Amino acid sequence: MNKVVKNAEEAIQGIKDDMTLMVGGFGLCGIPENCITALVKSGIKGLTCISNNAGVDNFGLGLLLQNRQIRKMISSYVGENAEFARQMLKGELEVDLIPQGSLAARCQAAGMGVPAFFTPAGYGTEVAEGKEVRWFNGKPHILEAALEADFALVKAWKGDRFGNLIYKGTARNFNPAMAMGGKITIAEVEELVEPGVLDPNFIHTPGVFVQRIFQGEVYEKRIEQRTVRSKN
Amino acid sequence: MNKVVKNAEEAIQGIKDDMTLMVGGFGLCGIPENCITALVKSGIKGLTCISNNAGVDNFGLGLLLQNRQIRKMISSYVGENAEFARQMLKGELEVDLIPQGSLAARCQAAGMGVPAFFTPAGYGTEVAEGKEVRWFNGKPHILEAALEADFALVKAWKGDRFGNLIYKGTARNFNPAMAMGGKITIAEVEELVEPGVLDPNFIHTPGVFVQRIFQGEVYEKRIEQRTVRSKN
Amino acid sequence: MLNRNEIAQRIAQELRDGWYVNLGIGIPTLVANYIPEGISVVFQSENGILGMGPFPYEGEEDADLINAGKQTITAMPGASIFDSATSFAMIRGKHIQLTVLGAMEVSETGDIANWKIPGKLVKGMGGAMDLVASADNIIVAMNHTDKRGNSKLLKNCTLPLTGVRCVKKIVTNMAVLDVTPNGFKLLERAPGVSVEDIQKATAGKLIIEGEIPEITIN
Amino acid sequence: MLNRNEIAQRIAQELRDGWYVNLGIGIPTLVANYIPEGISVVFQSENGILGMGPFPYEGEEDADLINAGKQTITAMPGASIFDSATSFAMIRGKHIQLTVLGAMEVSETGDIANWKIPGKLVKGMGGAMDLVASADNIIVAMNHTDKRGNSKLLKNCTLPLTGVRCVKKIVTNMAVLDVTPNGFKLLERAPGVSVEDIQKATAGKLIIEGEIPEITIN
Repeated sequence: MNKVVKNAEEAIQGIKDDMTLMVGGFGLCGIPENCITALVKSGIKGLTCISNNAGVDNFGLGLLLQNRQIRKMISSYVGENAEFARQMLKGELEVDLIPQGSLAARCQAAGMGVPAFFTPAGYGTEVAEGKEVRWFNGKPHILEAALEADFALVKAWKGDRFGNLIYKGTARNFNPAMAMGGKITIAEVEELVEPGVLDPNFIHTPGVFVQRIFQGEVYEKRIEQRTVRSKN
Repeated sequence: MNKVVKNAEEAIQGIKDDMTLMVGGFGLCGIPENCITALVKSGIKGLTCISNNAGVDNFGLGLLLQNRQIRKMISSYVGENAEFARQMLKGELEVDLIPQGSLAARCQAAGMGVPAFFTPAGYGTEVAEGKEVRWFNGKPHILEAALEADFALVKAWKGDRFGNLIYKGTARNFNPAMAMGGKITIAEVEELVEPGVLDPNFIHTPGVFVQRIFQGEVYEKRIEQRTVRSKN
Repeated sequence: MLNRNEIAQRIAQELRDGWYVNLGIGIPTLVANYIPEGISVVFQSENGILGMGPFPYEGEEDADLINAGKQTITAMPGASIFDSATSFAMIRGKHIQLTVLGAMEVSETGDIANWKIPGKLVKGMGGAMDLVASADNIIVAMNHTDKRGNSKLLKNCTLPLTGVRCVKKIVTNMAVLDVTPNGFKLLERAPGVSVEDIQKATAGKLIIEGEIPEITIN
Repeated sequence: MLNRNEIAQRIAQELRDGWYVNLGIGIPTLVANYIPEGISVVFQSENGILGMGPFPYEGEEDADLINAGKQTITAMPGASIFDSATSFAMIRGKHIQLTVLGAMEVSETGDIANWKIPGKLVKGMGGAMDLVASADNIIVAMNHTDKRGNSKLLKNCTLPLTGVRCVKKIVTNMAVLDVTPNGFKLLERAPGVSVEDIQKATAGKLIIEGEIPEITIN
């Protein structure tokens, strides 16, 4: 068993126009930078991207937006992106906004073989429109469906040839749920190690959820809001 | 914030006759030995225990069965226990058998605020009787509800004062899902450490799910099926 | 009238030892600066951390350690990090004792609107809908009126809702109020603000019973 | 006729490189002993491990490392350990390529019964219902007939079901059969067993097309 591919270009083989992708990360934290770069180069168009955010104008999914490769975003928050705003207002970009927790749960549900579940989030709001409502323990809930994706692109800290992954800090965010949810999951890692190096007891994403893995060439890891305090 | 209690006796304060408990472990692996001992001493009766198995005749939940403290078991497999069989055949013990994966998912769902979800497991069998059936992607699923418990008793390897837990090996099993699911979760650990000792990036159960924690006095960790190969 | 910091300071008085707390962006974030002495609380950031600490020292910021506002943060001893699905499991499962967030409007029945203005660019609800749908204890931090002087405490929200019947308490620049089955119950008034001022600035039903004490902030 | 080990050996021929495989208790467990050369598969045990290795050496057994049969095991390099909810998420989510398990009865439409005999003490279904409801590729390993000589390959199961229309292939002591929309399709016969013997031992609809080769085991 060897899931290692050479690089991002090889990793994204099979992604075609009009497909649906899950893309890990929260803001610019924990995003699959190298896969995004490869997608930009590929010119693949009409993508539906399931991702909590849409990057910024010149980084992350913002690069795909600039290049007009995304037809639809399924996200919870898309605020930091002027090109995004422009395309949405012009009707060039479809946007489906869903609550952040439901987004994570719906990606995970796809990976768990749970086609639908009841959640209180969004009841009484426009998110609930057209969805079944049912009361449990005196409280209204809506039925949410699993989100399906042809590919999931996730980014981890370390990974091995079997696809086992560990993440660093809050760069974990949506990556584990999306790794579970993608029909084909591509993991890019900062460091690729041999099986046996990672402690089996502390794997965040078991390799069974990952079909392809490679070590990314460059990680810029841009910080969106650099907040610090002074030492004095 | 200090969730540490002195011992198992103090930990089980508030557990009363006829309550429902989730009890972690798979077979005799990863069971809350010290809490079970304290429950035996307490004489609390009429318990409903949600636990994958029911221990063996003289260990684990088998001790509570011998002492006639359990009214009902909600389990997936209860095979290794003669006293269990006797009580069940005599109608002294109620038994609700549910598929192992649904058991884990239903415990976890309670902790996740998901009151119900659709799963294919059990469709077309007696497990599906009386349950809603719905088809997704051309496949039948049944609606399963979250399991609720007054207390969850879980066993971990190491834990800290904030209730953060890590498990060892396959002793993890049902413990994380039940830690999430219990209204009040009691964790017993082999080693209690100060906050900061456990790496935040490798916590299995975040402390938010745990209300009480203590270091168990004795761990017998009995092996149910000792299978070995010889070195020659 | 209270300023932003004083609103945060008043809300901080609601904290209890051992609580897990989620603070929204804006005024709510400031609450972390005013934790009462002798009390220990754990801050959750919904992207996936419990035990969020202060901003890092200059030069120690880590791109892989941010909060839900995308700001660089630190982790306290006893922190834990998890994925977003688990994070919202905590929220949805009611394991977080207090959520503090801002609002554009709150109705007298506790409905909240804070994510969308028709005709304006929509950024998204982020985690707000999950938070308000699940938390048992939600405090709204906001100004009592909008920039034009219109009340933000209404009979019914006019903006698209974030959640229904969920807000428990409101701390504004003018007052502290509980949301009760009968309407907004005035509990305290800001220094220099009269009950009449508050009445005028409150469009929804306001319940005034007995003497209304002034907000005290140390 | 094949013995237990030969049934396992024949099933092992179905393994493909890179597959994740769940083996039930009994004959299925023996499959691990016959992995074809040049092939690497990962064994899952549903209590919560991927990369299950052989039994430990004497004296090295660990009470905290067991399989779903409660036997002490080892972990291979590249193994991962997880909780039971995640384990069944893998199973339910179809991430496991092959499940091998025993059965009391299989119907010609692929229904399986293997957990309960009315009137006898019931031990429980364990993970079997989850496994059969989700896996795309289920092979049943069993004897063709029960101890009294009654066929276990039936038109309809008589025992309480574990799952419906899920079994894809059956390897018995007498034959290898596919479950097709039209019934059991005979693929191979055990050495020394004739097509007529198999026909006699099969109560459900048996499809016999062309020459039926003998099972080959190296």
